[in-house]
Amino acid sequence: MTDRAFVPNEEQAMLRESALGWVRENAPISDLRKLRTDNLETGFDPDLFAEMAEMGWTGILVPEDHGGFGFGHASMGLVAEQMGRNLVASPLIGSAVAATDALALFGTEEQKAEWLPRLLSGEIHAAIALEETIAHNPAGVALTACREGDGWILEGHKQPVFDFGKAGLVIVVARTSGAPGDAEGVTLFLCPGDAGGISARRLTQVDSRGAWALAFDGCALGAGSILGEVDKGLPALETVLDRARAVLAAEMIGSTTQAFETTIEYLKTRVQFDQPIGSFQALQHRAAELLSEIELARSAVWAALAAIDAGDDDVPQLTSLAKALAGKAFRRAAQEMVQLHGGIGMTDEHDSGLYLKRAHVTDMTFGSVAFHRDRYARLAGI
Amino acid sequence: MTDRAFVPNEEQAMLRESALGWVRENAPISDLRKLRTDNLETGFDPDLFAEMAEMGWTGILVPEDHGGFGFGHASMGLVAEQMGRNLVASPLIGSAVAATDALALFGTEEQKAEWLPRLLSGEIHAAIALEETIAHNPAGVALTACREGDGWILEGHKQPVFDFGKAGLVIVVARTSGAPGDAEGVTLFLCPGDAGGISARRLTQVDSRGAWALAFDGCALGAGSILGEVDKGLPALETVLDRARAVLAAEMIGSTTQAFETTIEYLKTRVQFDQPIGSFQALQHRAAELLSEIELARSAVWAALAAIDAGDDDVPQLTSLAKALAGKAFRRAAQEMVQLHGGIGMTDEHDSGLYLKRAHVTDMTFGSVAFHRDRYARLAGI
Amino acid sequence: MFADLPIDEFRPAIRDWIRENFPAGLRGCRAPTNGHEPPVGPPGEFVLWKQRCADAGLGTPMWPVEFGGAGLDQAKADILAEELLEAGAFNPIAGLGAMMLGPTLLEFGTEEQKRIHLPPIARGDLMWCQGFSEPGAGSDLAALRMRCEDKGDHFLLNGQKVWTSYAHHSDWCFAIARTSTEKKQGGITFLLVDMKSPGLDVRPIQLINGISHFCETFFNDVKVPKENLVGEVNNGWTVAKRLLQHERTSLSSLRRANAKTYDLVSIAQRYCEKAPDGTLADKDLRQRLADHLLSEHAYALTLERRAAEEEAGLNPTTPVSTMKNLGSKVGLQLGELAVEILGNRSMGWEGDGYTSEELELTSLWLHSKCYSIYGGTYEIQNNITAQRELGLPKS
Amino acid sequence: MFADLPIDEFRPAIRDWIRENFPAGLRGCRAPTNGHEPPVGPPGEFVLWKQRCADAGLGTPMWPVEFGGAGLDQAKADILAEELLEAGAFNPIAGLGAMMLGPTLLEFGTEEQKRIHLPPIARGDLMWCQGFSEPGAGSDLAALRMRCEDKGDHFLLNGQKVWTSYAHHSDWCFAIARTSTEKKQGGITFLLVDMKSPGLDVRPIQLINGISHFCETFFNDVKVPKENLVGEVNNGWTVAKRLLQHERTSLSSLRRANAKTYDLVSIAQRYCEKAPDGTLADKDLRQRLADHLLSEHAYALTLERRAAEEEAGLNPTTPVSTMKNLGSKVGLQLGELAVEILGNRSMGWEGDGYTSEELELTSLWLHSKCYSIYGGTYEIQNNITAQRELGLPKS
Repeated sequence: MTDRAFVPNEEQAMLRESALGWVRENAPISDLRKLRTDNLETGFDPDLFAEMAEMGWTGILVPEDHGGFGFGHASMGLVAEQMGRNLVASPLIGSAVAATDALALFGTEEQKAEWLPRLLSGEIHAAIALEETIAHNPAGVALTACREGDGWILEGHKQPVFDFGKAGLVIVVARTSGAPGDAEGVTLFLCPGDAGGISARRLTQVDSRGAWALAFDGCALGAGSILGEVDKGLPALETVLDRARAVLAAEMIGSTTQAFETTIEYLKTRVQFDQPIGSFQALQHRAAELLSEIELARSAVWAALAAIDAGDDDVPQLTSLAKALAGKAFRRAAQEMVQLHGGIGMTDEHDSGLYLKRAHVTDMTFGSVAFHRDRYARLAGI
Repeated sequence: MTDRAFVPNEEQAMLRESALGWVRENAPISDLRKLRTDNLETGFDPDLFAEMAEMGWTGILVPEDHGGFGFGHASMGLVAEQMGRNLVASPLIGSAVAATDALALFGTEEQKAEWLPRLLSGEIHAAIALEETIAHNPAGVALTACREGDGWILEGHKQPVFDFGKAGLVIVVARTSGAPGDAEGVTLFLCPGDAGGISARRLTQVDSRGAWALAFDGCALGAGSILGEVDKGLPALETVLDRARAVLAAEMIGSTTQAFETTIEYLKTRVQFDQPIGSFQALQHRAAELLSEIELARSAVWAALAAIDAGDDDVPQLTSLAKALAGKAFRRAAQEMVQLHGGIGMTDEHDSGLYLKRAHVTDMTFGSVAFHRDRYARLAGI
Repeated sequence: MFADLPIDEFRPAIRDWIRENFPAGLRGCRAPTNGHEPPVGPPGEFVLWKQRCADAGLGTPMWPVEFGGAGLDQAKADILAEELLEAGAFNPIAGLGAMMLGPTLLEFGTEEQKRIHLPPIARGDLMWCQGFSEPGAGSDLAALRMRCEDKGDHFLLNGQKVWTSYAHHSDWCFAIARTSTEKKQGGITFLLVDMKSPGLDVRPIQLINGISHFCETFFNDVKVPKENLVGEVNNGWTVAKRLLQHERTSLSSLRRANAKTYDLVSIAQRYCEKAPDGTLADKDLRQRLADHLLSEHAYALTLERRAAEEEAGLNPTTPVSTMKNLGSKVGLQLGELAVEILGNRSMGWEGDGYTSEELELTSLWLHSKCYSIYGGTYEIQNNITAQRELGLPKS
Repeated sequence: MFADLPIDEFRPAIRDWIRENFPAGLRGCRAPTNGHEPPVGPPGEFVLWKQRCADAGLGTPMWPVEFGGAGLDQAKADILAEELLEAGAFNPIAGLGAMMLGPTLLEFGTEEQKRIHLPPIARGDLMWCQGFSEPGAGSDLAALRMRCEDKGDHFLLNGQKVWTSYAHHSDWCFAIARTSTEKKQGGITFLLVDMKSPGLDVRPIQLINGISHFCETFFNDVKVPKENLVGEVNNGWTVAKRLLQHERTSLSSLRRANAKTYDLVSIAQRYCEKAPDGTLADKDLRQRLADHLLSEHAYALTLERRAAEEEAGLNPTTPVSTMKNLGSKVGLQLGELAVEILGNRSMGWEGDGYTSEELELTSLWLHSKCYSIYGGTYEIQNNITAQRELGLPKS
């Protein structure tokens, strides 16, 4: 057995406890409700994110030689899981996982030196501009980057781009050759958040997070803005996405677990027909079946995170396994949360709806259940 | 509302009652157990089939001008449903539906005069030789028929062919041009059961029915053996198959209903933990959900049969709907029958296993759930 | 007039009537599923259509003519519904009064109650809401605690109702309250309450899709005249149960109307990538969409089958409780598939980053979650099917 | 010797031992999932392998050396299992004695019972069967009625057991019987019964796949010596419950071993039509097969996770009852998909019209239906999960 890190080591257990404590104390789910009304420019609470940076979470994946902790993805997953419990809105996955990994794995020394310390300190956060069409499809990128002199001009659209508001850095996935759908011709760009030629429209999303629609119209970037190799960006992108997918799946497991626990607690206390409704066998069996689905997803998520940290070959399989099962489990747990709470679960006042909406958005993000089931099947040779 | 014949008319109600009474009195499920040991040449009990013919069931679809009753497929479905209750083995669907319809719809006057009276009287029964590969695929036929002089030579394999034993007539689906998969080039042949050049191997099937593997090696047929048009047989075949599918689906509904009723009865009488197990809510809910699935299938089956008799355009959609839903419902009812009977349901002595095996074979016959879901989707334009 | 026609003349006659009376501007408009929603279509046309239907009694077709109906039997009412659908039209007289209270009053109400309350319902002039559920009495409705005291010439109501749909837009409320604590079901009384009564306070509840049509309704010393008692004191459970049957029936047909209106096939064809053979490229989604279409189609056929059985004077094979659950399952599936088809376009809450169709479908998805809760939860319906219809023993 | 090695030296040592001792002819043979099945592989090799394992105590690796085990801890036992799998080998000492009775006797048995009964189990010399279920006591095991009377120097058994696996091939039976009717669970006693006892009659039951490994066992004045009592009179329920825990654990890992052996991907690749891009042409089947692969993979990972948690001295997160149900679900899915993949080739019962692989898979499909019944039904496991693990109240 490769050590799948199914059991956190001492350092990780401490990190998990401190993250859980912080989330419970400082990031209640009411914060998400506030975001709906506060309409912040960032789409998340910058003070909260500053605290996360202070606690070092933005540095979990920054290599030690750039001042970070190099703790690995299992550790990041443990933090994300606790955040998921209270549906905490932050750019952690886009910035401290995807962008940080992209730079650490594929950046030049110069690029790392320029961006990693600022991401680490929380001075800036980064966003990923990838999606264009209705379905996740990394090779399908159509936004073009054409050479002009030493540099590049970007033209096209991106939507949704999460956490673009006030982002210091945007990693833009662009097409430098070929046609949408081609594996060749995809290139990653490092684009300052305030670059000219980008117009952004704020979207109001069901999960109350910050998302934007971007139009690139003559957006000019310098020669040094290429991350990795020109035209060869797709494998790098997939590597980065798998890391973000696995950590997002960990966040989803946290949300799922909280939705499940809240529901079980309600089943124990809500009385109908002179009995706690949790004593009804039909509900007991649904709870037992839901637990079994959650447990499968949990195993897959920790296996995927451990495989990333171990540099194993089966990261794509395990990541698709984890994201697909977490997507199914979260949707089902949220659906049961609404249903088993009955009328009250349908009200905005209750948290059920928040979990339901988040389940949908996280499932759609970085590939849905259907996307990952298909990808897993391909990798399995069928 | 077109009259979907959801409610049997007086004539049909009488037919149903008499069929139900006959099945209960004369065709108990123990007959099926006897077939497993008796190893009859026909694969079904010829005396029982003679009784069916005597009652006129073989003439339900024979046009009145050929001495039949021309009652239509809803009537045939009502009979098939009752047969399904006790898993009665007979060549009724292959012979009195598929072959009879094929002749009545596409036969020349000469062919009709030659075969219909004999099928009607029960003097002979007919079989359909269609399947060759592991999955139902009418256009995929590979068995070749080549012209030789006035006639044809057939070469190839068919498996499974139900009720071939002692069949007086076999309708053989052959390829007269093109390649397997082509819609053009399929031709139907009327082949006497004792034609030379056919070697047959009896198969022992899980559902204890009679099935054979046929090898055609220089099987010579005359010019008059063509049913319908050369090379244009596929639409005719599909028309015939849809009729057989709908009646088979009716038979499946009968089996499903019996499996369900037997299980509900057991739930009322079997005591565990000092209560009838039917009082456990988890089992109650599964029973309720199973009922709802059966009811959907039932509606689809009667709509399909009525559409056939009305000559409606949506027969293919409704037939695929009916066959897919009946397949799902029968499988699930049989599965629950085994599970809810517990240990006893796993024994050969109990009837559960007979329903389970029949559910599988009927689902695979004339296109499985997956086949018909795909066909329905295509017809719906997706 | 329509009531007297032989059934074979009825269909052409009603078809002609619809063609002559249904305003063209309303064609294809989604029917208001209850009377509280804002009028649809061009200004004035909805009101006109409502008037014409009311004049002919066709909004409540099976009610007696004297109370504003058309006196049709079930067979003719079904034909009317089919012809409306066929013509792209709809019944403009909706709401709980027409669907639930009316049939109940026809069975249990006094002559005076029918005379006073039915005609305004049949014309769509007065709107009704349902005061049944309470915070501690959801699925277990009979556990209700709202007190109803007999004060000689009137009843006095004190307590709280919840999930009162459109209470804030309603004129009247039919409610059940506790007149005796000795027996659970046998201590309940059914009343008609004027929503303008002093002491009655309504607060809308916002739902997970941001819309508020449910309310909390507070009763603080609300007086109800004696003539507003339906049935007898302590016998309201019988009345309420019958009313709930009407609710289940109407909910399952409404669900069907809804499913007919949102055409997932057309949405998928517009939004999804196609394979070279014209089928949807995403086979995983396609399989599930096909499964939904199968269920939806068979559900519609089951409604037809029940109607045919009723028409033939038979007991419908499929229980009402089964229909309610099938209907909600189809509706829930539709919602889930709609947002899945829209993918990245299904995350919108409001604003111009999304089309109004996209926002509507996303809202429908969230709203659909209540299908298996209101009108008796999915779990309650399954209990009814198992115990009442299949005869399985109570635990 | 293996027990004393530091854990990091254990793995290479055991790997070497397997390489040296596992007969090449047995490589890739399906492990007998219990000791009653006919030997596998070339003649003599299975017996040889069994002897070698028995000599090293590796068939019952966690048992003390004095009783025929190897004295390994859980971590080392897991490594042994992994290395066997890796080498295409298997544990030849299977059956209810090794998996269920042994661990139970180690906890509850007398020294003499351990001394007499454990070594023959550890060597695979004597086979045991389980006399628990009765015709009226399936899921409700404690409802059993087989009478056990104290006759001074022996007990006298009268009654009937059912579902006794391989009773017709067993040397001994561990059974529970009723010594008191005063309390349901508190009147049960656990005994070891010699199958050669006079008055004991065994009749095999044929299953739906035509195979008989279950029996009905009739006890007619069967005498059991006093020294064959395990635990105390009327305290057998405690012993039996612990034994059932061992059963659940071993069933869920067996299921996994089974799933590993039937490779649906390879079967699908051989039997199914391919699309031009190499994927399966039947996308409907492909989606469901993929779903199964996801479950199977995650189930295997969950077994790994539990092992890691146990190794770290933690309580496993996933309850045993959940594992049992997950295992049976994966096994049931596998059976259904196997016959669906085979399509027209999956209808065979026997004879040469079908390959032996086809017949075996069809038989497996039918046999798999018992996964969710035996070892505690699916429903019982769900009750345990809900009430014992999630703390939901009893009704």
